Amino acid sequence: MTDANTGARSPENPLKTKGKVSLGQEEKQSFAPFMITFVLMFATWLILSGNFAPLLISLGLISSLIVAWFFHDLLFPSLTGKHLGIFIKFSAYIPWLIIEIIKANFHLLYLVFHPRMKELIDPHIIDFKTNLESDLAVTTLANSITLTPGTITVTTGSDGSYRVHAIDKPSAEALPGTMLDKVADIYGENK
Amino acid sequence: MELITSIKPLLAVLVTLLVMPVLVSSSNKPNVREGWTFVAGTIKFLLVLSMLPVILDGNQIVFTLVKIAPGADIAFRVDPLGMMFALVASALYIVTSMYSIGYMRGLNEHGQTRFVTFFALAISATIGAAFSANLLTLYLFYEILSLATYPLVTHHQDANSRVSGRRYLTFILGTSIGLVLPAMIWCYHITGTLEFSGAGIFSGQLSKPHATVLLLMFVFGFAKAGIMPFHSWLPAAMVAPTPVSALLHAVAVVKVGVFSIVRVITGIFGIEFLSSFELGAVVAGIASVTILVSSAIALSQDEFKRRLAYSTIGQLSYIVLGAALLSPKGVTGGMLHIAMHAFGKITLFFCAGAIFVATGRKYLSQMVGIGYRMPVTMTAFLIGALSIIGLPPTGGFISKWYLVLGTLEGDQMVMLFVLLTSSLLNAAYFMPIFYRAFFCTPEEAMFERKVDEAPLMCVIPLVITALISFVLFFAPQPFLNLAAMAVKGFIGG
Amino acid sequence: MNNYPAIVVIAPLLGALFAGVAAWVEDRATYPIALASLGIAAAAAVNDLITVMISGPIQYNMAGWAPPMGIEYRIDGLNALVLVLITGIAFLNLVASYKNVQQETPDRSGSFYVMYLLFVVGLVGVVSTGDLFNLYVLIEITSLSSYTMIALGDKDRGAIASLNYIFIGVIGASFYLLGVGYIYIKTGSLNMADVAAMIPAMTESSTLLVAFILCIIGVWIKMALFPLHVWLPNAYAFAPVGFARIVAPLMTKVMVYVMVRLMVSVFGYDYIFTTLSLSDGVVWMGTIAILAGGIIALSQKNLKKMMTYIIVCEIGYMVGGAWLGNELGMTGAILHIVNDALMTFALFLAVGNMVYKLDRVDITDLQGLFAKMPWTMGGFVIAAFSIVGVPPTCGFFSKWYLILGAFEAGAYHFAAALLVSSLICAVLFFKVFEVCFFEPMSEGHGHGDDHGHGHDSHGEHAAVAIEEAPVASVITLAVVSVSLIVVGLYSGTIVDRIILPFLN
Amino acid sequence: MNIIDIIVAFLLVSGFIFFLGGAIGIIRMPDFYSRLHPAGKLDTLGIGAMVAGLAVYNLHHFSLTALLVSGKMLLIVFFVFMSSPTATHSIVDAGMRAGLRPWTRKEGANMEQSEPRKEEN
Amino acid sequence: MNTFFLSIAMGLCLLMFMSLYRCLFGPTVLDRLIGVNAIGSKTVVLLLLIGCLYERVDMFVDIALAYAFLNFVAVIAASRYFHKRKGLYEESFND
Amino acid sequence: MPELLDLIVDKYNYWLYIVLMMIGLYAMIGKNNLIKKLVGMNIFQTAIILFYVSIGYKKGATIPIIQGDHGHGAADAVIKAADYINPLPHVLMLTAIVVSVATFGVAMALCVKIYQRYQTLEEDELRMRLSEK
Amino acid sequence: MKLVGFIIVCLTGGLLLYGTGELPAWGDPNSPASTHLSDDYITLALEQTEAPNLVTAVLADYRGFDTMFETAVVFCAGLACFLLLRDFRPKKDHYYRHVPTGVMLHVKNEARTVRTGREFEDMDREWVPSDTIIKTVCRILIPFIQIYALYVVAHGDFSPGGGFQGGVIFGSSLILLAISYNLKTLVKRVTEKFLGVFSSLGVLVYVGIGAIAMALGGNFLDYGKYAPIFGEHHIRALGMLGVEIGVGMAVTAVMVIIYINIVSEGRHDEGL
Amino acid sequence: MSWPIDLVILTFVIFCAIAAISVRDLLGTAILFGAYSFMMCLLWAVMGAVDVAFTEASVGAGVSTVFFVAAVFRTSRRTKD
Repeated sequence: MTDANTGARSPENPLKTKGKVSLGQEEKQSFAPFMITFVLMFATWLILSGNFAPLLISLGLISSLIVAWFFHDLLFPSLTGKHLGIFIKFSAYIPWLIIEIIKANFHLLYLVFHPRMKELIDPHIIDFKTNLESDLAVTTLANSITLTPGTITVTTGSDGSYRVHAIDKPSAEALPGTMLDKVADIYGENK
Repeated sequence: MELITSIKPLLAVLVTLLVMPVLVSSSNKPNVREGWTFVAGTIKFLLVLSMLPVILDGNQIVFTLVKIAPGADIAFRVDPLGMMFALVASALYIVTSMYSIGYMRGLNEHGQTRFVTFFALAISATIGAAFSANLLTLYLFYEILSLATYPLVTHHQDANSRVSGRRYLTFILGTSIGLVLPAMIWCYHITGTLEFSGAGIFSGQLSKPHATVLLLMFVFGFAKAGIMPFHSWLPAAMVAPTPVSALLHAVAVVKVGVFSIVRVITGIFGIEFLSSFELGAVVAGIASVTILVSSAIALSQDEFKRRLAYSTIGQLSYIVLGAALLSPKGVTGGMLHIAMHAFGKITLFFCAGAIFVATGRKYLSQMVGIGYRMPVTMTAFLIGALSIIGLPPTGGFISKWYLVLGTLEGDQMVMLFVLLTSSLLNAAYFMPIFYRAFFCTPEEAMFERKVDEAPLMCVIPLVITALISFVLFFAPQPFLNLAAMAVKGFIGG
Repeated sequence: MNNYPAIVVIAPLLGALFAGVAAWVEDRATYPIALASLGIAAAAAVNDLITVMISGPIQYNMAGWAPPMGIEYRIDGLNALVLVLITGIAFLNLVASYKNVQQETPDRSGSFYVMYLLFVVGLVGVVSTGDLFNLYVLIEITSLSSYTMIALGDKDRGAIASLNYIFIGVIGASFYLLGVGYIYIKTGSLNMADVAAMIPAMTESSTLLVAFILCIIGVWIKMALFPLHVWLPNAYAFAPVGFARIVAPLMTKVMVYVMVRLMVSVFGYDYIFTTLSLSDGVVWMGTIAILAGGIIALSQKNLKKMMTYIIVCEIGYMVGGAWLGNELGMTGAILHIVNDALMTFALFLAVGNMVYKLDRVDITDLQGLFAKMPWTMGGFVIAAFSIVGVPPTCGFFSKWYLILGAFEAGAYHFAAALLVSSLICAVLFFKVFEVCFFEPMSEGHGHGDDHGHGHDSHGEHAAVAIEEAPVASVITLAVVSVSLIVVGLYSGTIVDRIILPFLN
Repeated sequence: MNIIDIIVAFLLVSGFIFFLGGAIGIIRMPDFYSRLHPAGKLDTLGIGAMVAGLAVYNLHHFSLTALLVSGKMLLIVFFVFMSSPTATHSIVDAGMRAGLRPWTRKEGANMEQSEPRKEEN
Repeated sequence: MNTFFLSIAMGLCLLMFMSLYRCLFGPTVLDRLIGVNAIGSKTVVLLLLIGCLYERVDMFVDIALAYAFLNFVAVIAASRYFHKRKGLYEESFND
Repeated sequence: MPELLDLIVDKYNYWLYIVLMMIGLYAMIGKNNLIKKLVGMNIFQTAIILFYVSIGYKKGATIPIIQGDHGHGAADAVIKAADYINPLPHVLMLTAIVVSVATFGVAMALCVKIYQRYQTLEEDELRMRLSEK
Repeated sequence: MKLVGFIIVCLTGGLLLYGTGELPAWGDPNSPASTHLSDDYITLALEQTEAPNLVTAVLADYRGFDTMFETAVVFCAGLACFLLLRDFRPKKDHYYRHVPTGVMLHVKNEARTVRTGREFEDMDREWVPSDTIIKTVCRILIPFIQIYALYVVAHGDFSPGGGFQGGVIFGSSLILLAISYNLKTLVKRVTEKFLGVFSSLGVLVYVGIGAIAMALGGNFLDYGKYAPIFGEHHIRALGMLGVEIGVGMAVTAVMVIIYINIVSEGRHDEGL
Repeated sequence: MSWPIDLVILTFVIFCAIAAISVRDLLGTAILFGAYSFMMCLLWAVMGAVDVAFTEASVGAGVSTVFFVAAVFRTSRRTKD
């Protein structure tokens, strides 16, 4: 009747995000994510709207309220004081990232326009493991990897393992490199 | 002539219609049901009768139910011809109802409620047809009658009646939809009216070929009249229980057919119009052929009711012939024959039914010597047969006399010959029955010499109708007057 | 302010929405809501009809904008008549179908009623509107709801029939939309009256011709004129009973209405019959449709299928009549819209009642039905006679006008086809009646010979117990059957008071 | 030809060149995975550059409204920078899970049609 | 400036054509997906360029934004298909 | 010849819409797979939308949103009809698009239903399955 | 069939080509379509309805009646998908996942033998772990998308967009949630009942605005009749806004309904 | 002014349409159909129909494609033509 299907299923949990916050803390802070979401939403509304008629402002407030009320747990499944720090550090990370991205793109342009492209490229799949834990950190690193030199994140595991497709050897060798340190630094996970 | 507006014609039509739900709801109490039938029939008859004096005074009763299109309303109009027909039909309905009680209960038939209900519907349609003021109304009731009689014809619900029912419908509906309807619409298209009028509705809008085609469409289209070659539904319909055959296939259905033809000839085309194109001869020719052929066929039929059926076909054509003679006397004769033949033929059918109820036999070859067993029935049979043949002292003689006069008046010796020949043939197929019923050797007789009549409810009606046939010879005045008035309306007026 | 023209449409729509909410909150409330909204709509429609008869066409501007800019509802005799018909039939059918719906879609009857109301909204809107594009939207709402309902029917084939219907229906609607586009590019307007005023000035235009052809072909596809009918039989035969009863009488008839509306109120007689002189060809198409529909119907073994082919046949009547090019033909066609809707409704009511008890309605399954369901069969018989064209049922009178029109136009082939189809229908129905009337006798009652010896003592057949459909259905059927006769008797009035004023 | 125009032209042309590289890369690259590199990266930067150029262009009639519109454009850029790598990742993951084998230099160009390898994780 | 925009736009159209090549002839479905994704990104820019040509760029930004987002959704959905269903090659799929 | 060229150039939008429409129509009738047919249906409907939008286009005009400070107070300025594209076809086509997507959704649902029942979407196979029964 | 298709295509194409020959040139400002009605709309709409977006003005006011039915069509489509596909029958097979170990259980019996809770979860047959990256990015993006969708709804009369577009975008954001997490997350968050009621309510808002105008003594949908309540100022624009909100509600709900029903074959358990 | 873009995109549209109905894989059809909608959206934008473009972008490119993929997910990718 009951057969255990131990097929190759990953042991991660899609429903529960892995906050380090316990249940009790969540209840205590449940108002803060809502407020922050609300403010963020309203700011977005103002940028989008560009119209400060009272009617539209009030509509904006209502809309922000609706979104924040129903979906604040999406934006901030768990909120800790660290978020502000993360935000600041992240802002500092972006310019570096952009420069990296531009570098990566010139590299790629060179490859693409090279007449003997197939001799230059040498696709690899490489695995490496990091000690990143939070989803945000994992995602940031993954997207950064995708955007920067010749590498695309294929999969990530929740334990911080990465599988990356690299277009050529130099790109592959550069991994995980400084980027990991920077990302870990942002999220305070560089143990 | 005055036109009197009165709701009576409508009531006369409706009374049996309205009683239908009552009949259905009292299906578990046969006596109550039959009682209602009689009540309705009587009321109907009285209503018709109450209009008689008005008509005899030379007036007509009109009533318009609804307006459909200009010149084609659903309207009633009681004139002498219609009156005559209605009188006959409503009177015979009472008699037949009585007869059917005897017959149906005697045979323990199933579905009696259905039977009486549709019977009532059929008689309503018949009266409606008789009182129609225009072709549209006539057609309406004609169709209702066709459909209402279908369950009666197929009453037995077996394979045989299924085949017959199919044939019945094919002929009746096929011709009415295929021929009468277009012909009617053609008329309306040309003239813009369908009202019956003595002078006809065409005033020179129709050329002779067109008129011929139209006339033939009508004559063949009213297939209930049994004009050959659209006659074969009638013998087939004899699978029905005898009361049905009696009332419907001797009186209501077939008479509606000929009545319609007479109406069309007199009311739509007009006698004068037809004479001017000499179209009477065409119809008369067809009718004569039917008369002769059907009489000849009747000679060879062994089944009682089938012989009567073929006889009916021939007799109906007399009426058509009478109308087609286009002479006053001929038309009078034709009209009278509607009544005379009705009383005569219904008697014959009653007799056939009574014999079936009493003995279960329906073939003539099985009826040798039956006169000893059922003397009353067979006496009535004799009177009916005489009436059909056209011998005094029966009503049939009067009508046939007028027909003969009509042929003389129109100087149509061929038709005279046809009439006489067919009378001989009539005699030839009726007289042997009577002869063998009474004058057979004891060895030949198939029955014991013991009087054992059918149930009383069967016998009384046939005695009544036989008597009426007899009486009509001496007192044909009511019908004669009506016919004469009608003719005056068609020709003189 | 006379808001009735809007109420006719809005009441069912509001009903649908309230029922839509109720379906999730309290399922039992949907049926009364649906019933009430349709009742209101029917009352408003009757009110419209009376107003039109007394004081002429009503004009109603949606949102208060005057016609060429806003959308206009213009109710004249024709609209009002068809509106009464639609709302009345929808209401009656809802009354009749309660049990059927419970039987067929037990777990989602609430949504069924919502869809039903939306369908009615579409039909009513199509009929009321005076705007060409609005018409398209409403046709689509009607179509969409009927696609769904049809797919809900037969478990095996409903979905396939519905998908086929979608393909063909979309082609039809799109052709219509394209035609409207061509009209728009030529006139710059979408209002029917506005367009009609501009058309006489551009009769030579090839664009207008194409617009006309596209519109008419689109409508023909939607109404299933003979060669374009392929979607109809399956779709209607496999629909659930509660819905088949309304879609079969109304959908095609409303499309005929659209055709008449386009012919009379948009393009105009002059353009169609004088400039283009298309009459002959189309009347021939009608003739072929009549004959083909009848003949295919004859070959069907399933009662529902047979009915659907009869619809195809009747469409031929109306198309042919409308295109005869004379007043009589048009009168006949319009009258037949009304009559045919009633007739088909009665037929499908009866068939629905049979389905309720029998499940399968192949003709051979119907044995002994007269004894089993006398009332249903009574209604069925009257409806059948009406289709055959037996007076005084209404079918006769529209046929009367159609044949008169055919005579006037000299289209004798069309008249002949009408008569032949009457005969075919007669054969068809008597085939059914025979089965219903005769068959039980073959089993066990031993009535093969004429004389009735050995019968039960009371002389009646007691063996077959009466098993009627739900009372509501039967009563509705009775009402509709009687109305067939009443409408027939009053067809003169309808023609004089409503149709002729509209045509002139 | 003021300075803004030059900046705009520069951004647009450079964006266009990135796009061009992306398009050529998509056509030229030997297999699915390597095609994703130009598609994922060059296009992202292309959008960034061009939208930024247009945002700057939009500012030449300076007003609050224009500023907000430019802000909206930057929102697009942000959005693309977030979504594009995710989409790329999603596609490459799909390829992996579906069992498409990557091209490697050793195995040559006929790899694409080889048997898909079952890839489980 | 308009001519410049127009020529850039035409150039983008040309690039779209190149991406379209992948779309039309991509050996696997995912290649087509790449092509569509590439077309989508160019379309965003093209929309804004058209806005500039009409000099109503404020109106076109909304569309571009919506567009970028919905393109993302579509691509995610299409690739998500392969997370649950195996078998990439065309016509090789049979259940 | 120049006239013909003019004819072609002036109305190329209309010619191409016809081509598109015929592609859709052909797919609807000629294709065997139900979903392919649906795609054809959508192409067909889009072609009509193209036609309508082409009607609305006006050379030298801008999009049908009145310029100005978000409309308020712009009523003072004179609005010239030639400056704006005809909004009516756009309105109609919005409706048409919505209708087409609704139809598309329903048709998709039906396809899923059919597949559940018959395990195929090919028309000929469906026909075979139906006739087997 | 192919041949038939080809013939029909040729015939139709020929017909259309024939009709096209006479059309005014593309973009001709003097064609009847661009002069007859459109001039009135362009010159009068802003003044009469106070909506700078002419399309919205015509859509929601002059031809608001059309749009109402358009919304009804959308509602109808949602209802159709529900009616056609929704499958209330209980599942025969159950799949469970042991949360700590990730082991999958497959129970073939109809009876529920495994109690779900902290240890075991209900799973789907085709369940695969959702992707962290996609999940996280979508999680962050979705609220922004939603506020954008609401912005589009609210600004229907100033800029392109309106209820329908906004509704679709909002709906897509919810669909994105379902795709990036899994369907159950969505269904748990936005229940079926809520969607059903919401879709009706959306259209009801639209029709209700029209019907109340009728009750206030105007024609159906005549927003001007609300002036006594909300004041003369921008009353028609306000009416349009209300209508757009209704459309947005209905469209959002319907898009989600259609998606859920199609992707899970009406069982509301598993999806893309 | 913008007619060259218009013409080019129209050509694309037709390419996409032909490809969408001739690809022998329904998922491919879905994707190409998405591309077709992108093109259409551009076309509307070029012709100044912003609202239509917006709708097409949201419906054709987004929701429609998702529905399509969902339907293909629940049925099959197989097609004979």
